[in-house]
Amino acid sequence: MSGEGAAVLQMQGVTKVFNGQVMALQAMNLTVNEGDFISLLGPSGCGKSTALRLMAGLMPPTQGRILWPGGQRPGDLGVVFQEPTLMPWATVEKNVWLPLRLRGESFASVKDRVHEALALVGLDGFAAAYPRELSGGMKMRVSIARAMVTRPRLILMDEPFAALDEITRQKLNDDLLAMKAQIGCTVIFVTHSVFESVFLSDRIVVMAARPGRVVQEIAVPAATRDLAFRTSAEYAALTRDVSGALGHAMEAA
Amino acid sequence: MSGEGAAVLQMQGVTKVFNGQVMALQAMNLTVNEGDFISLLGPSGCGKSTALRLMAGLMPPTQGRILWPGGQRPGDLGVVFQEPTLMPWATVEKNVWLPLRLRGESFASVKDRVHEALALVGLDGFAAAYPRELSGGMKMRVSIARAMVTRPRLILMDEPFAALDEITRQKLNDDLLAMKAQIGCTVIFVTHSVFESVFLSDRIVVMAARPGRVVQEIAVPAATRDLAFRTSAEYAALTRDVSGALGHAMEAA
Amino acid sequence: QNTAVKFGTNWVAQAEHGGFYQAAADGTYAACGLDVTIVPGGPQVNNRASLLAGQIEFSMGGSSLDAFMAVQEGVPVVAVSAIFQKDPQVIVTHPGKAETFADLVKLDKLLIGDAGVITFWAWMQKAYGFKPEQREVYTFSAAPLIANENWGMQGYLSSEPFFVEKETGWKPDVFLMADAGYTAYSTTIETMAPTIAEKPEVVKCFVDGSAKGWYNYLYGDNTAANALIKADNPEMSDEAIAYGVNAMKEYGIVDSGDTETMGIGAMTDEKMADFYAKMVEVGALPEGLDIKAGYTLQFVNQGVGLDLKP
Amino acid sequence: MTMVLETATPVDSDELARAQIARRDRIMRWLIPALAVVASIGAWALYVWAYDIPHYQLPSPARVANQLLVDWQMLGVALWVTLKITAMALGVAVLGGVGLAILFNQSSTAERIFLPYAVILQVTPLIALAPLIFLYVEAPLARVLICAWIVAFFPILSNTTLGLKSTDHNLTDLFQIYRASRWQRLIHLQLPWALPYFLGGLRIAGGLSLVGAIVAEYVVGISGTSSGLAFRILEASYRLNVPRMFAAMILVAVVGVLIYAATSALSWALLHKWHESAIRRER
Amino acid sequence: MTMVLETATPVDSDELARAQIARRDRIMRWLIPALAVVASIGAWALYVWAYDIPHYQLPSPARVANQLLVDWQMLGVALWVTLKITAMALGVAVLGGVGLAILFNQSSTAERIFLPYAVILQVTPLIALAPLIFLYVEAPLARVLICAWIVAFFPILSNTTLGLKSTDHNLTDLFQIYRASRWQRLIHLQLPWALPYFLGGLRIAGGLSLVGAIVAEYVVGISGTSSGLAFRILEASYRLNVPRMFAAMILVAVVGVLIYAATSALSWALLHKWHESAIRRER
Ligand SMILES: Nc1ncnc2c1ncn2[C@@H]1O[C@H](COP(=O)(O)OP(=O)(O)OP(=O)(O)O)[C@@H](O)[C@H]1O
Ligand SMILES: Nc1ncnc2c1ncn2[C@@H]1O[C@H](COP(=O)(O)OP(=O)(O)OP(=O)(O)O)[C@@H](O)[C@H]1O
Ligand SMILES: [Mg+2]
Ligand SMILES: [Mg+2]
Repeated sequence: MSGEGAAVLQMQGVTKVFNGQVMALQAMNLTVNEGDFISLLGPSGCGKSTALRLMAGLMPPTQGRILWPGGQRPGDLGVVFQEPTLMPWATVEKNVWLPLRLRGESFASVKDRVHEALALVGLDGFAAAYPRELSGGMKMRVSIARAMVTRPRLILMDEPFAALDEITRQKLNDDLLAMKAQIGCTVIFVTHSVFESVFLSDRIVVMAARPGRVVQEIAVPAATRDLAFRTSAEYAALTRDVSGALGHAMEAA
Repeated sequence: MSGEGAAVLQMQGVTKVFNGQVMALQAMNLTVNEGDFISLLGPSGCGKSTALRLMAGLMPPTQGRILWPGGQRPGDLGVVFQEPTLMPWATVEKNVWLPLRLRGESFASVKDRVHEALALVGLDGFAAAYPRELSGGMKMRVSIARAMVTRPRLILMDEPFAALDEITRQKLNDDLLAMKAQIGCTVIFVTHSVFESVFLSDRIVVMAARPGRVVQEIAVPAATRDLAFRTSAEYAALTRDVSGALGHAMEAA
Repeated sequence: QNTAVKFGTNWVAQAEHGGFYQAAADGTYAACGLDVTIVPGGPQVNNRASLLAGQIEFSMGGSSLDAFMAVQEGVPVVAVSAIFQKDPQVIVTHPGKAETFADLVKLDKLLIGDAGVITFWAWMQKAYGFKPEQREVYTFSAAPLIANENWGMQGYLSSEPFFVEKETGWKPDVFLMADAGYTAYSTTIETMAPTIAEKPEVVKCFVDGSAKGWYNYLYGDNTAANALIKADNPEMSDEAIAYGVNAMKEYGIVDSGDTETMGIGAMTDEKMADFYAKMVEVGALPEGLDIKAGYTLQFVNQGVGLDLKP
Repeated sequence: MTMVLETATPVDSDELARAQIARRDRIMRWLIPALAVVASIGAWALYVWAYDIPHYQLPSPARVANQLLVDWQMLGVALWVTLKITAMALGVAVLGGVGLAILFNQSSTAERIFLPYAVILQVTPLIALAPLIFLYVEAPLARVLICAWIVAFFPILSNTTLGLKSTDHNLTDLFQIYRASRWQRLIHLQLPWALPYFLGGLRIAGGLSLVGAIVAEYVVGISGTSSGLAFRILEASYRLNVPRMFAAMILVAVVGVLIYAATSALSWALLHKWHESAIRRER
Repeated sequence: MTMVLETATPVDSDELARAQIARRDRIMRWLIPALAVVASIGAWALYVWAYDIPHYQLPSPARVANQLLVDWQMLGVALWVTLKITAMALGVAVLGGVGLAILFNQSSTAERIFLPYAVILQVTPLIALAPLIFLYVEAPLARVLICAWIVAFFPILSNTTLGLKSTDHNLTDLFQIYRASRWQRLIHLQLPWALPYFLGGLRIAGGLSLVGAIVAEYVVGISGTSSGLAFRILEASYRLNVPRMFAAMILVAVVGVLIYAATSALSWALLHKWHESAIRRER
């Protein structure tokens, strides 16, 4: 299904030290191929968000390097931060419009796409609301809609579904996979849910904390991602594997 | 184990309408007894946080009333909001100190308790860090430590563990139960995790959205909350029940 | 084709500027080839700065002291005529508080403006023994004087006493500094040295025209000038103007002493030297200034306009 | 015993009571300050009457009001002159303040070079600057505006700079990820974020531009015969026409309060939908 | 083709390069403004020399510097007087501004009653107030401080009020839940929250209290023989001693810049650990 594309992103021995003391990442290596769906899994504070920010080019690594073999960081990147990060002065639809607006699209010309994205996350009724009028989960969904609205080639998501109920979450999992299948994008995904990671990803990167590092990479060789897969023995075995790896990671820390 | 205490809190036909249009809660009834562990479960935006804020007395209901049959709202209330809500100018330990400080305790006199609470959430090494230096999950854990540090009689928690990895989450679940057993406090708990709600609570209140309302109350008659319970058939059946109720709630909306 | 020049006064239009308005109104300046625009001064309008900046050709100097200070600083401002033989600076008090100028030392406080501190206040301390602590800042409001019986206040002969009387009903006592020994010329006409060198005829016309204007204003029909004054300063009343003209005549501000023979605007080296010596004595100026660089007798003392005096 | 939180009586009377309180609040909001104004005028009148203060020290309110009516034509013209200059001064202060703030935000080199001069302009006493302004600026209106601008621009510059710098780091990151140009980041992120700060600066600058208009008139004068309130105040004080001086000062005060009210209203209009300082929380 | 983001060369030289850039930045931070100052003085000197501007219009920098040395004793004393008054004025402005802001925040009734008067104080020209101050205030120091306070307090009041109002609603709720008294909420929540806003106001008020000290000296004078810089400027201007006037003005300007630098440094010291406006982001 994926993982066979050309490499789009390589982290080579990336170390990040904050304030000269907190080592958030230690010598992390990771190759992301075109069309990959990679999950980062690990204890709280192990450097998942830091890794994502480094990949997004928001800060330079303390040591090591981040390569984009395809040329340079793609322009159409979708991102969901761990916090909703909405503009408080803009309504929901104006917030979702933002990435398109920055490309010069007028609101009128993309209104349909914006509302489509909002419908995807179940917020079509709240297009005119201000962020402060939304519940925590709703804010996060606006952030997801904003990342999806450009149908980007590369998506970075930091625990996007953590604040959502399981049914909404499952629906968005499916939607994400559908979008990926449709446009063949690459996804790097941070989650705390072992189930979610197994269900969604081609590869699961399990990390340990202090110093943050990769302890194991687990490939998920699934052909389809559906109810059948979810109820398969393979799925159960994989979740057990990943949970085990996570447990080891915690002990190692 | 619980649910047999005297009523401490009663919501009677509580309705909350925002801006005269969004009906966040509709005629909600709920009785909380001394020592109860109640989970609120429901789709994103169904009014769980609103219900918690109403109980905390942060706003009046639009209709209906909230009674405290025991006299008045207890002074020693612990609360974890959906967002970490830390003071950015204070270090982690000073943030956790806050509830004690407001009672007039000097930092020196409660330093041990503060560090104990931090150890509980695994942040003893970060006592002197500022909130901006923490990861999302770490911030939330500081917020949890702050709620726990007073060992309150009544705890309101709004998705406290959503941003945490499953192992930390399980540990904190156990710690919460241990504390509850020790001081016999009452807990009202919002979560999106069906497993968590079944594992922790005596009663699960399943809500539906728009208008937010209670669609079902499910009692969890478990004597002990441990690995045995977690792997029991009863547990599996209950999770299925709750998931089903949640599914219905979503459809109803 | 007349030459356009500007003359900046030191305050809003009033009787003390009458002669200049007179000459402008009745064509005296125009007769010798000048088109004079009078630029009224004001609380903070600094026409002297405009003179230095070359934006006006003539400005009204406060006193001889100004000319000396210009010399001290090497600024080529030259006094070409002294319209007021006596400085109309007065001290105003409640009635009966003092017999003579010397008695004023017994007052609790005197309201003196910043400019006064640099000029006559220093002299008053040296010559009469006033104490620095006796000074209060004068903000061009007489209210503090009226409120405090035992205070004094600086004033302009025709202004402050008039307003105090008009507001309060009582007639304040007025002590003219000139009569107490402050022998400065006042209301001089100042211009830049290059102007004198390059356009002496313009300077001469302005000086002579002003002298004639003052004769006509004081002794002739001054209604046209007063109309101009009131146009520039609508607040001016006929009553106030009349009071001012009267006071100038009564105290011989414009026309007394040397002017009897030399004409209005007269200056003498002796009087200049005498005043300079006083200022040196009080420490306001250093010794050894070439004060003659600060004024010139080239245009005055020629009896211009004496014939206009009835 | 059962105690009830916030809502003791049955539902509907509850709502009724809350609505009633809200209504009373709305009335009180205007009544109290109005009463305070009336009371202070009363106290003033009483003081003048009881101690028999002479009118040239402190005129009674009635006298001042009367003078205001008598001199209305003259003072009205002066008020209009001052208002015009104030409005223009505020305009240039906003342009200059925001413009400099943006420049400094975009280029820290520019900030390091020019900020000291902005500070110097703020602190240099106008009275001392006046001769230079006279020297190098011809047009009287330009002189006045320069003076008023010097007085009023700094709070806007300072507050807007603070606002531009306070922009949320996460949102800044988001803009960086979406490859926003500096310009886009400025327009769509930093300026909206700085809006509350700017409006705070505007509230300060509103009053200061009135002060600036008045001081400018003192310092560099207004050409010709059209004098503003400053001239009238000074002249009235000079002539001991204290009632007129007070009448003019009261006009200044009223204008000041109106400007403040206008800037506050603008603030509210722009912020009440989203900024914490202006949101009336849903209770 | 392989393109590399931000870090093209091997690890160590990367770090080296970054460190070097940082070092150069640090030097430039001081060098550029220093050069700018030197350049502007040079331009001034050149202008005076090239156009042969007479010294009584615009003295050359050398002449001003020389005058500063010659008059150092007199100007030094004046500077010291002005500095003392400025410091005291800033002190009372902080006390008054923050005090009023707290009062207004605690009681909206007090705000509605007194805010208009605060606005009026801000806008009323000091020159017009001077007679009243003379009439009712005896002590010369008190007079000067009142004047300087009137000039400087408003930005602190306004900004602190804005800060107190902007307090995060969630934190306010938290404090309410923990039954914090109003006082505790003020001390532990609202004041820290308002700190950045207050410091912004302080930066504005720092300059204004210098202005206030100077204007106060013009308007109500300083008792006795100890004159401040304002008097020296006025005196020099009256005496046509333009170089001395410039020397005194340059002292004022330098003091202004130093005050600004001091308040900025204070801001940084108090905020750099936590507030977005001051954090140097870890990159
Ligand atoms: N700006 C910063 N300054 C200092 N330390 C930081 C900063 N940001 C992150 N850290 C530290 O880096 C480590 C990794 O943080 P990061 O946010 O990447 O964790 P995470 O894996 O995303 O955790 P979580 O699951 O809780 O979100 C943490 O120990 C944190 O304290
Ligand atoms: N301040 C507000 N103003 C207007 N509407 C609000 C406000 N707060 C909440 N709401 C609305 O009330 C409803 C319930 O919100 P609430 O935060 O209680 O949801 P929730 O159940 O906690 O959801 P989540 O699981 O996403 O946190 C939502 O539809 C939301 O839009
Ligand atoms: Mg994270
Ligand atoms: Mg919620």
